Amino acid sequence: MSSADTPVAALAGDALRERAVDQLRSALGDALIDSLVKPGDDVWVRVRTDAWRAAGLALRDTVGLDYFCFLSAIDWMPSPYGRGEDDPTQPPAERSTEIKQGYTGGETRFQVFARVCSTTLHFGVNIKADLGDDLMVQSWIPCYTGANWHEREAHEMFGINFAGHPDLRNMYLPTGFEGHPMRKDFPLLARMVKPWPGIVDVEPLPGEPDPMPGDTAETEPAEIDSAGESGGS
Amino acid sequence: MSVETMLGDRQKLAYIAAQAADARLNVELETEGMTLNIGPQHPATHGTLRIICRLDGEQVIWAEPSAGYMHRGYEKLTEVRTFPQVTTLVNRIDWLGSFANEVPFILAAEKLMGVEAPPRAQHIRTILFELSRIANVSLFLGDLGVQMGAITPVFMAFRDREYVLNLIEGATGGRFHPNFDRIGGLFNDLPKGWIDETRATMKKLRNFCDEMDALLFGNEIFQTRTRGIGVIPSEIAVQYGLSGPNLRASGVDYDLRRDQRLPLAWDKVDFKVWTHPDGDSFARCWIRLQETRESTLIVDQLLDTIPAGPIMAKVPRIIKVPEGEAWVSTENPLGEMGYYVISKGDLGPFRVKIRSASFNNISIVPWLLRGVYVPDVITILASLYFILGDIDR
Amino acid sequence: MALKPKVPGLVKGLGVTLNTMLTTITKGANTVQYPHEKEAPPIRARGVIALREDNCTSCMLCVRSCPDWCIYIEAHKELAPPRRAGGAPRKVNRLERFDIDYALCMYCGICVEVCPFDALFWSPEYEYSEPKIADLLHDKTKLGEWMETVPEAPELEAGADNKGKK
Amino acid sequence: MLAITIPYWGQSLLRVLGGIVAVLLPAGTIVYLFLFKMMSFMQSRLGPMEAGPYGSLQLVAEVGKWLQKEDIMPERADHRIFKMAPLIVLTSTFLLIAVVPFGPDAWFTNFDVGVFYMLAVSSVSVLGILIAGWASANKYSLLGGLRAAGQLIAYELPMVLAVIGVVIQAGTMNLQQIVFAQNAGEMFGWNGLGNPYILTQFVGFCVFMVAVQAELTQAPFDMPIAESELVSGYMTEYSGFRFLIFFIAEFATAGVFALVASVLFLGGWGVPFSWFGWKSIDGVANWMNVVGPIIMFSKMMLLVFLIMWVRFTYPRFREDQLQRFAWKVLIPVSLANIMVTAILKVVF
Repeated sequence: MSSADTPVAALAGDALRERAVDQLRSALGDALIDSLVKPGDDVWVRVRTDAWRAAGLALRDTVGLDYFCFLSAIDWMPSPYGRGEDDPTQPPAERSTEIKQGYTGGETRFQVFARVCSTTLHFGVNIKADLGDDLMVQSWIPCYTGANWHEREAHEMFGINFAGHPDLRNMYLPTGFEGHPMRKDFPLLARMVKPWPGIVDVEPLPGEPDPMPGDTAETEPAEIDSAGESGGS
Repeated sequence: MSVETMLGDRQKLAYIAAQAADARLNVELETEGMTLNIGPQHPATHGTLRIICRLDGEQVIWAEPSAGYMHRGYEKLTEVRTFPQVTTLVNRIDWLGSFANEVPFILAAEKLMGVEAPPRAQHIRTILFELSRIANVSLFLGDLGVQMGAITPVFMAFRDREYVLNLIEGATGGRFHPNFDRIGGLFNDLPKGWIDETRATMKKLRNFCDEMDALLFGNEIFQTRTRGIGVIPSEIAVQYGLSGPNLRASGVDYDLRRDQRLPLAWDKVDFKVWTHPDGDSFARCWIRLQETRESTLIVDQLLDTIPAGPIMAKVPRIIKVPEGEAWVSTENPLGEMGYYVISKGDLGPFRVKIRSASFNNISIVPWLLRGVYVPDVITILASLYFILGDIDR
Repeated sequence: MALKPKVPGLVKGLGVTLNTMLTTITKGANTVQYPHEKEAPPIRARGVIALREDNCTSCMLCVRSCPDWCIYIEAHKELAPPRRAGGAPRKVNRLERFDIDYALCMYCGICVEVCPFDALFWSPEYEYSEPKIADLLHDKTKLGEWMETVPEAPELEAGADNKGKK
Repeated sequence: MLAITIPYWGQSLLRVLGGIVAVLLPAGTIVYLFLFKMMSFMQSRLGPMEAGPYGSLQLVAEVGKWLQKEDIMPERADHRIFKMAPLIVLTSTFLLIAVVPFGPDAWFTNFDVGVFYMLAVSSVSVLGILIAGWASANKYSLLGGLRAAGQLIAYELPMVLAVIGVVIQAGTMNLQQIVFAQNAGEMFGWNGLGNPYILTQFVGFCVFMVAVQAELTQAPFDMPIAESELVSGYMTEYSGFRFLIFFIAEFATAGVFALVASVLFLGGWGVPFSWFGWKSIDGVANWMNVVGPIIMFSKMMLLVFLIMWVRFTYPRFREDQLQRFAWKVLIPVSLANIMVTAILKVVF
């Protein structure tokens, strides 16, 4: 009841990906801000916020990417808490909060991104859009019905509003939960309630000054096996 | 085969019937309904999923799943972990096929780093991947019986799944959570005698599939319970992003094992991607049965051709993944499981979007459950086959 | 669909259960009567972590790579007698506390893997459940006792490149 | 006939005791042999092994456990009815045993319309189940109770119709007479097996057993309790002692129905008379009163084995499919069976 040997898609993948970008460009015009095709890998496009739904429709109808994979958001601000390994007795560490976007760039802290694929052509497109201060973007439900739950998730986790979504209720969190957990400035309490056991260091000999990092040659991990050593041994 | 054309018609009919039921419910005189909470603690939800149903008699007028009783915030947790630490987390997303969860993440990290695991590691990865599929789906087959009221299949499933878990434990050390994948390869090589043991177990598993075929799938009661129930037409399935057996049961011939090129060994074996034109509960269950059998054959083929060599590529001991973004998805037991990894050149990932199969698979439930009867709610949920960890992550 | 004469599925199903019953009666069950007989876990099974205290240099590597923060080490520096006669006394780290909280442990094995001095090992032992959750914190004496149960690493399958590790 | 004369109150007391033994002994055996052991073997495990040799005292342990448990009652339940429901279900079982003959003289009542009575009291349990479902103040229980009511009523009819064939063939509604008719009878002039109605009324037997399966709410007709849908249906809110009564009633009723079926179709307590050349039962009545119950018990076990075998193998129907099966398949089949039986009765 099926076929076993459809040709592996990646053979024609790059041509398809270039074509998809071209098709999208002709459909959206200058609403397509940037695109990136990594040969043999994947394709990224960024569209203007107001063209988000138009891009979805174009992807579905013009490019022929019928399969909805996922939709989510990115908070590009680095976390002010790091990995939660700070010493609570010390003053909080200074961390850069410089926002630097990934592939296809961007101007805002939040970006909404999604991926759609084709079940027949076997390639997918990652699509991103910037979000303004109102964090508002059109809902994708008219293009891909499956976006419903993904938009609800993005709404509660990042606080992004989807215009035209019928039912932006919380999905995971209790109703009335304050804050948006997946934002980088939302503290992860599991890493705050107790100090990192790795902060403690070996107590020095009485009368000896505290060892500087890299001082205790025999035991410092980074020195033993950082650079270039094979992990296979 | 004449069956196929007939099934196609039946699929259309069932689709029309579902819409008709929908219309009728809207026009018919409103009787006082009842709201039934299926879950969060309910034997049919294997986990803590809650489904709120409005009932008219035993017919469901409206149903809405309510997830989140088990949300563990893995996407947030990955941001405070280093790359090697993440694999222990993602093991626990779909806890029945845990090894399969590691693979796409590791592949994404490897893609960003530009390393590729040696052929032997790729091979063993694929074998373990298929074993975890068998472990996962064999439990599904047993669980299916329980949901339908047959108590024996589940014990048989546990019996034979045990052999597979023993194999996974024998090779990786972890029964449920192997954490065996490393960036650049595998933690260790296979222990001696493992290959022969695996071959014997695959025979047992094929026998188990035959038993299930006789006990459940050939059973007329089972067929009346599942055929024509919960029909998902292919367009709808694709729109909702259903994946895995649920998608293939709707007649969409889409299998990431075959349809994309990954540094894994699937392109070295010959296997059949099963599809079914019906899109009903029976089709979904039947596809899984066939895939279990197919997986045992894949494992057999792979065992014959394990290349010799190292299992670890050259990677630094302290792993820093270069800046970039990568998406890798694989055909997991439950469907397409993918990780969108964004790295900023740090020890840990900047953001990981986990695309889990069950989340999409279950999002179709409100659409699918309208107009069905309460017992069918259970069969449809069972046939969609979700793992709560995979929905809630 | 043309109806072929065949055994009805209902009867086949009855056959499967009857067959299993007879197999169980004649050949015995697949289960093990647990407290009386036990199945040996595989050699690599990750049951409990054993500590060889002499090898530990309290380098904190395991503590820092534990995803769950469930290992606690406290140590201090001491002067030990020199290796060669006439040499200067060496500074060594003396382990005071090495705790693993098994209530938190996820059994990932990263600590065993990263240990550069072979001080941590996996043992397949699994019977250490406790009525009180606090008792799951194993201190270095208890972790040392597990050393007796650590098996030899198994031989590797044909075609393997490197020697087996723990 | 026994030589001793026992006063009426003494007879009543003995009958009550006998009834309790006749209900509880098979129930206990069924639970141990089939629920604990046979089911386990079918699932390649051993079942309970710790209490007593091979777990034979497991049931005692379980009863002890249930008796200790707290008697929980939902706050909004209708307390009086809630307490009554298990008793009603169990009563139906005891009423049913009253007409089953165990030997030439070993019976509780020798009732001329025994078949009629048996069919009537067997549906009393529906009442218990229905009120248990209603009184629990639980949606799942209510659904279960309603399903049980619908199902049991639907299956009463095929059961009655299946028995009518037997009644026509035996020409009596007295269960004792039906046993005699089977063991003393002959099939087409050959009396090597007597005339057990399972052979001549095979269709009736099948319909009867299906109906029994449905009456007992065993898989594939266990929608009223359906663990995976309704979380045990009408029994959801019952705990401890009250659940125990439901539990006993379930298996005791299985035993009693198997007894009834063996009387109707397998020749009851007797063996074919031709085996030992008996002309009538009078000469051997005294020791047949002792051997009869044992024969009866083994036949019952055989039938319970069938019931349980099906139960442990099949998935369950959906409620509407079950009704359709009852009305569209079983009832027409049993009606046709009656017609054929009647015609053959007239012809031969």
